[in-house]
Amino acid sequence: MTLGGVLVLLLGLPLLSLVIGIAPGDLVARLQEPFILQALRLSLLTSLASTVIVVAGGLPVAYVLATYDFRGKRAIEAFIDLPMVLPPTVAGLALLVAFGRTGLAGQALGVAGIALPFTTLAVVVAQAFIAAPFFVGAARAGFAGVDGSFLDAAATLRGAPGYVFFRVLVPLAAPSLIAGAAMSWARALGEFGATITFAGNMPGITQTMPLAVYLALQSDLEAAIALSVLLLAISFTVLLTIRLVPSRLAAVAAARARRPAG
Amino acid sequence: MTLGGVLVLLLGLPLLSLVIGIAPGDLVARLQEPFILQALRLSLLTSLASTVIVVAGGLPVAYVLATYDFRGKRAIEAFIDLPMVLPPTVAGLALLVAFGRTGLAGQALGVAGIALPFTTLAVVVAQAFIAAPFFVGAARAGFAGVDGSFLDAAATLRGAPGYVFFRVLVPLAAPSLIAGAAMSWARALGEFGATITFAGNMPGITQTMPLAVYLALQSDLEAAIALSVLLLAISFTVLLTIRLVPSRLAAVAAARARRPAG
Amino acid sequence: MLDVRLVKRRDAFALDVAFQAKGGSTTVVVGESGVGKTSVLRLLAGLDRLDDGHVSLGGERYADAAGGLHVPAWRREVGYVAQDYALFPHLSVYENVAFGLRAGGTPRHRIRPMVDDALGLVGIPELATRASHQLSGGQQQRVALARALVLSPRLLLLDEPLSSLDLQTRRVVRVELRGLLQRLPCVTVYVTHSPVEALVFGDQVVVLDGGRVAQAGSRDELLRYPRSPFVAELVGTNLFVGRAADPLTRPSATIRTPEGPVAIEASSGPGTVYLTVSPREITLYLAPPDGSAQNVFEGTVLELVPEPPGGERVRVVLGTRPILVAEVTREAVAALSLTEGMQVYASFKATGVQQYA
Amino acid sequence: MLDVRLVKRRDAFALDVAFQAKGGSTTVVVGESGVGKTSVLRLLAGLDRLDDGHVSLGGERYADAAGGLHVPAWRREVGYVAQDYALFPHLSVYENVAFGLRAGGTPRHRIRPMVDDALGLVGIPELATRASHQLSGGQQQRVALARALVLSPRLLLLDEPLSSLDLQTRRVVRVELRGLLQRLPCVTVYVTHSPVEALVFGDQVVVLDGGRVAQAGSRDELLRYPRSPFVAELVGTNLFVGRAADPLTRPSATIRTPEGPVAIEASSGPGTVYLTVSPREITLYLAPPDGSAQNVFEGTVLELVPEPPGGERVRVVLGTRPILVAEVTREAVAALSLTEGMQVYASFKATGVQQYA
Amino acid sequence: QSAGPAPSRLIVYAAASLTDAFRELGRMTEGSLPGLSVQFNFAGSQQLALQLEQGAPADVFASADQRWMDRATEQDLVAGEPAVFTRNRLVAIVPSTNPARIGKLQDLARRGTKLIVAAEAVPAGKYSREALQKLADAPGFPSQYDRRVLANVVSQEENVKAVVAKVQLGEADAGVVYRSDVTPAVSRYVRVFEIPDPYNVIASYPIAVLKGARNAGTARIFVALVSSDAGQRVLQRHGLMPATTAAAAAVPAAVQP
Ligand SMILES: Nc1ncnc2c1ncn2[C@@H]1O[C@H](COP(=O)(O)OP(=O)(O)OP(=O)(O)O)[C@@H](O)[C@H]1O
Ligand SMILES: Nc1ncnc2c1ncn2[C@@H]1O[C@H](COP(=O)(O)OP(=O)(O)OP(=O)(O)O)[C@@H](O)[C@H]1O
Ligand SMILES: [Mg+2]
Ligand SMILES: [Mg+2]
Repeated sequence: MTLGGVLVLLLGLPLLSLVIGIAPGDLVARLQEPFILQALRLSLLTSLASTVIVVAGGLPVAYVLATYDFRGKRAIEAFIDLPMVLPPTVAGLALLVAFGRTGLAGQALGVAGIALPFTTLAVVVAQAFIAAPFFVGAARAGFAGVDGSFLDAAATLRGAPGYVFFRVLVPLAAPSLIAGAAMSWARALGEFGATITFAGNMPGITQTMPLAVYLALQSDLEAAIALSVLLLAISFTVLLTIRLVPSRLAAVAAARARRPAG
Repeated sequence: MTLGGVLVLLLGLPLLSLVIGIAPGDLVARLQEPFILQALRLSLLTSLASTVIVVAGGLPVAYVLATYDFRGKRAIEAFIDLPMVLPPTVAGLALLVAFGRTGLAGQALGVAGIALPFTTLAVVVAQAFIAAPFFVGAARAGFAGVDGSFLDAAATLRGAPGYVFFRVLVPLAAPSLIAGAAMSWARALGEFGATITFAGNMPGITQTMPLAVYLALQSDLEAAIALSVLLLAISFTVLLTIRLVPSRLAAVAAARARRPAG
Repeated sequence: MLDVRLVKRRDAFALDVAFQAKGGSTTVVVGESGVGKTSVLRLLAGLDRLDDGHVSLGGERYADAAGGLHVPAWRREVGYVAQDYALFPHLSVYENVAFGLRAGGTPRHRIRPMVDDALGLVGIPELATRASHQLSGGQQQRVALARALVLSPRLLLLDEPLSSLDLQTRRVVRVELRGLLQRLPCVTVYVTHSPVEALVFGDQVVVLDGGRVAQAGSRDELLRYPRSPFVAELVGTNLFVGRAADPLTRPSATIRTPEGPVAIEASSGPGTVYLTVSPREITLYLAPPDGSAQNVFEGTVLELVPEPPGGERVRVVLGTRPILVAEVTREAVAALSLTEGMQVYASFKATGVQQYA
Repeated sequence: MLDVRLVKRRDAFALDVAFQAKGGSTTVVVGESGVGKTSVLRLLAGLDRLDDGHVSLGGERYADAAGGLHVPAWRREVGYVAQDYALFPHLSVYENVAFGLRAGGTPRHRIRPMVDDALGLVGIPELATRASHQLSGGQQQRVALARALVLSPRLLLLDEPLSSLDLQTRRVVRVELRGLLQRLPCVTVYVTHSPVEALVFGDQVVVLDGGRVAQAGSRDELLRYPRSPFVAELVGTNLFVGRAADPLTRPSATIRTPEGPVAIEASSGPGTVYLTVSPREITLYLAPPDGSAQNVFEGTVLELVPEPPGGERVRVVLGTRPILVAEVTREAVAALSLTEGMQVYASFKATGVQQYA
Repeated sequence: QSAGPAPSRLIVYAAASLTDAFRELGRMTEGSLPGLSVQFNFAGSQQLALQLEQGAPADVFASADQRWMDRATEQDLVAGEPAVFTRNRLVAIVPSTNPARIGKLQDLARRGTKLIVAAEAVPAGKYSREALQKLADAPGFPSQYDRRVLANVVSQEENVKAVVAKVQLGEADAGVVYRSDVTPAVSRYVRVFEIPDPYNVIASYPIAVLKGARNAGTARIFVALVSSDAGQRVLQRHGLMPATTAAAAAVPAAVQP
C-alpha cells in the first residue's frame, strides 16, 4: 500500500507541479495566439487523420491476430509493438530512411511523384507509426473478448464473413475499439520526436502542438509549460472520456447481454 | 485486408530500413566500444531498477483499481495513463519542476539531503514515470482476470487478505504481471526525452543507450543507426519473449484451471 | 446450534431467509436457479455482508446487521465448498488441502498428518501429489471437501456439490457424501436444485422461492404436506389451497379455493386448508362424467410424458385451471386416443383428496 | 432427407455418429454432459469441419470429408438455436429476427412482413421493439427460434433449448415448442440431456455416450428395450446383457451374463439377449430367501430415495453387482428397518424378467 | 521553376536557437515583398541537415554550426558559398537565486558546484570546452582551471537550451550557454557572467541558398536581408553578434582577434 502511494506520488507530483502556477486565464490567453491556434488545429487534424489510418489499418490486423493462429504470429505481434519502445527520434530516423528520397519506399514513391517527408502527410505517418501499437493492442483484446457464440449465430443466419465483421464483431467490440482509438489519438497528439525528425517543424504544415512547445522552450520556459498544460488538459479530457464512455457502453452492453441465470 | 497490409508496411518498412545495411559484424564491433558498453550497462541497470519500482508500486495500485470501485476512480486511471501521452520532454520538465531543487517535493527531499537530478536515481525515476502506466494497465487487467472464486475459496480457508494476495492472486495473475513488467521494462529501456531532461546526460551516471544514440546522431549518423539497431534487437527480443513466455504460462495455467465439463 | 436470519437486497432481487439447524444435522436449501441459494451460503460464509438479520453459530455471533458486526470470512470457522470447487490451479492436491492450515498458522510438523487424514477421510489418500488439473470432477469434489474439512469447521457449506458430476459418478459420490455427512459433528448446509438430493440429504429441507422460504420441514413433511405450488410441483402432486366452508358437514365438505370449490370427505376445521390429489387419483374422460365424481375440471391435453421404466404409465399434463397432472396407463391413453391439444375432463373423488391445515 | 456421418477427433475426445432423419420429423440427440451433443450440431451447421464422414440434406451435399467439401455455415440452409440463444445484444428483437434476411439480401419491403410472421409464429408479435436484454429467458428462446425460422431452414438445430428456463416456464415452452415442431416441414435435430424431453420430442431418439451412439430408435423402443446400461439408467430400469445357454429349455431358461446366470421363463433364441427387471419386481430380504425365487443378489443398501408424490414408495439403490435399483413401499422399508449401509438380499422371479434380442 | 513570377513561399530551414530573430526577419521580408510568405522549419541543425539530405524542399539553410553546413555542402545541396551571417559568444549563467554563490568565473572551479554544459558532440559543448581551456591560461585563473571546472559538470546536455532551462529552474548552479540564449524571458531568472573576449570562443552561423530552392531569387533577398545592417540589428537585439566580415565565413569557428 505504501509502495502504491509512492508510485501515485511519483506520477502525481510532476503532473501537479506542471499545472500549479499556471493561471487559467493565461491558458485562455494563449489560445488566442494565432500560432498556437494554428499548431492546435494542425495537431487536432493530423492526430485525427492518423487515428483514422490506424483504425482503418489496425482493424483487420487486430482481427487477424485475434482470430487466427499461425507461424510467426508472436513475432509479428512483437514487431507491431516495437514503435512503442523505440526512442521516437530513432523512429523518425527510421521513417526518414524508409520514406525519404533515398529510402526503400521513398524511391518507389518518388517515381510516382510523391514526396512524403516534410508534408502534413508525413506528420500523420509519424503519428500513425507511433500510435498504431496502442490501437492494435486494444482492438485485438476487444475482438478476442467478443463471445464466439454471436459470430457463430451470425454465420448460421446467412452472415457472410464481411457482413458479420461489420454488423456483429465491430459493434460488439465497440468499447475496446473506442478506447484503443482514443488512446492512440492521445498518443498521436503528444508525438514529438518522430514528427520533428521525419516531418520537420513548419508552422501550419508540420508544426504540431508538441513542436510548438519545443520552440517555446527555445525562448520562454514558462510559455512552454503553459502550452504543455494545455496539451495535458486536452489529453486528460480524452483519457477520462476513454474511461467513462466505454464503461458506460460496456455497462449498457453488459445489461443487454445479461442472460437468464442458467 | 489491404488496409491492414498498408499498416504493416507502415510499421515494417521503417524498422526494416534501419536494420538493412547494418552488418552484423559491425554490431558486434560496437559492443566492444567502452562508451557503448557503459551506456548499455547503465541502461540495463536503470531499466531493471525502474521496473522493480514500477512493479512494487504498481502491484498495490493495480490491485486497488481492479478490486474496488470508488468515486474518482476513472480520473485516477486517466491520470495514471497521462505519462503515456505526454511528450517525454514535457514529462521530464514536469519531473524537474516536482523533484528538482526548487520543486514541490524536491525542497522536501533537499531538506533530507537528497538531490535527485543528475543522478542515476533520476534516470530510474524518469523511466519509472514513463513506464508505470504500462505495468499498471496490464496488472490491473491481470488481477481483474483472476476468478473471484479462488479468492473467496482462499478467504474461507482462513486466508487473511495479505496472505491471499501473495499466495493466490499474484501467482494466478502471473502471466499478465510478467507481460506488464517486461513491457514496462522495454519502455524504460527506450526512454529518452524524460531522462535527458530530468536526469541529464553524464556518461557512466545518466547516459543510457537512447541518449548515446541521440548524441551519436549529432556526429555520426551511421553509428547512431547501428546503435539503434542494437537497441531494437534488444527490445524485439524482450517483446518476443513477452509474447512467448506468458502464452506458455497461460497455456499451463489454462490446463491447470481446466474444470470438468459441467 | 445455527440460528440465522439473512436479508440481502439487490437491484431486482431481495433475499430474506431465516432458519435454525442442530449440530450434526444437514439442512438442505433447495430451489430453482436464481432463487438465492448461493446468496445464502455466501452470507453464511461471510463473503457478503448482511443488509439485515444475523448469523449465530453456537454461542458465537458471526454477523449482526443491527450491531454492524461482520466477522470476515477468514475469521469464521466455516468450511465452504463452492459449486465449481475452486481448487487452486497453481497448487498440488496436497498444497490445496494444506492451504488453510498454513494460512491459519498451524505448526509445520502437524500439517502433514492432518492433510493425510483429511485425504483419507474423503478416500483419496493416493492423490496427494497430483496437480489439481489432473483430477476428474469427482476427485476434485473430494479435494475441495478435504480442504474444507481439514480445518474442522463448525459449519460446513456445500453449494450444489454434485451438480458438475455426471450421472454415474454422481450416484457414487452421493452415497459416500451422505455417509460422511452423517458422521460429521458440524452443522451442514447443503444447497441443491435437485429434489432427489434434497430428499436424500435433508434432515431438514428449506425450499426457497424468489428469495423467500416457500416451505421448510423434514423431508417426509415436504413429501406429504406440500404447502406451495412450487413444492407440489417438486414432489409431483396436485395442490389446492383454500378455506373450509362453515359449518362443517359430514360425510362431505366443500373447500373454497381460488379455482372453485373442491369436494372432500370431511373438513378438519376452519382456516386455511391444503388439499393434495395424487396424479393417480385423477381419471380422464372425453365427455363430462355423470354425477358420482364431485370434482370435475375441463381443459386440453398439454403434454403426454411416458413414465420410465417402460412407459407403462403416462403422465398427462392438463391445461385446466389450475394445471393438473394425471397419471394413467398406456392402455387408457390408447383407449381415449389421447393426443396433445385434445379437450378432456379430469375428475377425482372426494375420497382421493388428502387434506391438512 | 437428412443423412449424416459425423467424425471429429479432438485431443481426448472422438466423435463418430451416423443417423438419418425424415423431413418433418424430430430427432432428439440425448446424452450426458460432454458426450458430444453440441459437437454434432456444430458439424451439422457447418461451424466446425468434419474429420471424416458427410452431411447430406435432401439431395444436397453440405459436407464430405473424402471430397474435401465443406459448405460454410452461412451458405447452408440451416437454422441453429444455440443453448445460450446468442441474441445480438446490440440489436432489438425486430433487428435480431431481420438479421438473417438482411444478410441474405432479402428485398427491404419484404422483410417487415416476414419478421412479423415469424414473431407471430412463436407467439410474441408484441415484443418486436424490445431490446434483447429486456426479455425473460422464455422470450429470448422464442426470439432465437423466430430468428432461425424466418429463413425457412431445411434443417433446424436446437441445442438444449429449454435448459436455461426455470421449471415453470420450461413446461409452458415445452408444450408450445412441441406443437410448433410438429407443424414444421423441416428436419429437426434436438439436443438435450433431459430424458423427459427426449421422450416428449423424439420421433427418433439417438442416445450418445462418449461420442458414439449407444442406442437409437423410437422413444417407445428405448423405453421398452434399453440396450445399454446408460439407457437403462435413463429409463430407470435394471438391465442385464447376456447369452442364452443352449439348448433352450422350458418352462425355465438360464441366461449367462457377466454378473452371473439369470433365470428367465423361456429364452427366445440363441445370441445376445437383453433382460430388464423393473425396480418394482425386486423384493428385498434381510436373510437369503429360500428356494422359489431363482435370482438372488447380495449387497449393501447404498441409498434410500423417497419417490414423489408423497414418498409412499422408496427407491432403494443396492451395492450389488451389477448395481440394482428396487422400488418398495414405505411400509416395507419400515418393516425391514432399511438403512443405508445395511446388508440385504435382492431377489426377483424369472417371470419378472423381460427379454428381447 | 525559379524563372517564373515570384513564388509566394520562401522556406527557411534554421537552427532552433534562431527562432525569435528569424521570425522577425521573416516578417520584415514579407513586408518588403508583398504576397510572399516566409515559412520556417526550426529544429536542431543536424536534424535539418538530415532532412535536407532526404530531399526536404527548402530554399535557405541557416545552421548554428559550421559542421552541418559543411555536410550539406559535401552532399552538394548548397548553391554557392555559405556565408557566416552572425556569431554567438559564450557566457556563463547562474540562477538569480545563485545557490552556489558564484561571484566570478573562477568560482566555477569550486568543488561541488553543479555545472552543466552542452555535450561535446553539440557545437556549444565543443566551444565551451575550448573556452575553458583558454581561461586556464588566463591571468587570475588557477592552473588546471578547465579540468577542475569540467570535474564539476553533472550533465552534458544534448541541447544548449536544456542548459538554460536547468539553470533557469535552479537545478544547476551554473551553466555555459550562448549569449543569445539569454532571452528577455530568461534574463529575469539568471545572472550572466561574461567571458572576456580573448578567451571566448565565437560560434559562426553560416547561411546558404540551397540548390533545390524553388525561388533562388527570393532566397538571395532573404540572405541579403539577414546580412544587411537592418538584419544585423535584429540579430543583435536577440543577443547575437554581428558577422564582422563576409570573409569570415571561410574561417571555421574563428577566434576573436
Ligand atoms: N453480485 C450480484 N449482484 C447482483 N445480483 C446478484 C449477484 N449475485 C447474484 N445476484 C442475483 O441474485 C439472485 C440470486 O442469486 P443466487 O446466485 O443466490 O441464486 P442461486 O439460487 O444460487 O442460483 P443457481 O441455482 O443458478 O446457482 C439472482 O437473481 C441473481 O441474478
Ligand atoms: N473446441 C474444442 N476443443 C477441444 N475439445 C472440445 C472442444 N469443444 C468441445 N470439446 C470436448 O469435446 C467433448 C464434447 O463436447 P460437446 O460440447 O459436444 O459436449 P455436449 O454433449 O454438448 O456437452 P454439454 O451437455 O455439457 O453441452 C467434450 O469432452 C469437450 O470437452
Ligand atoms: Mg448458485
Ligand atoms: Mg452442449
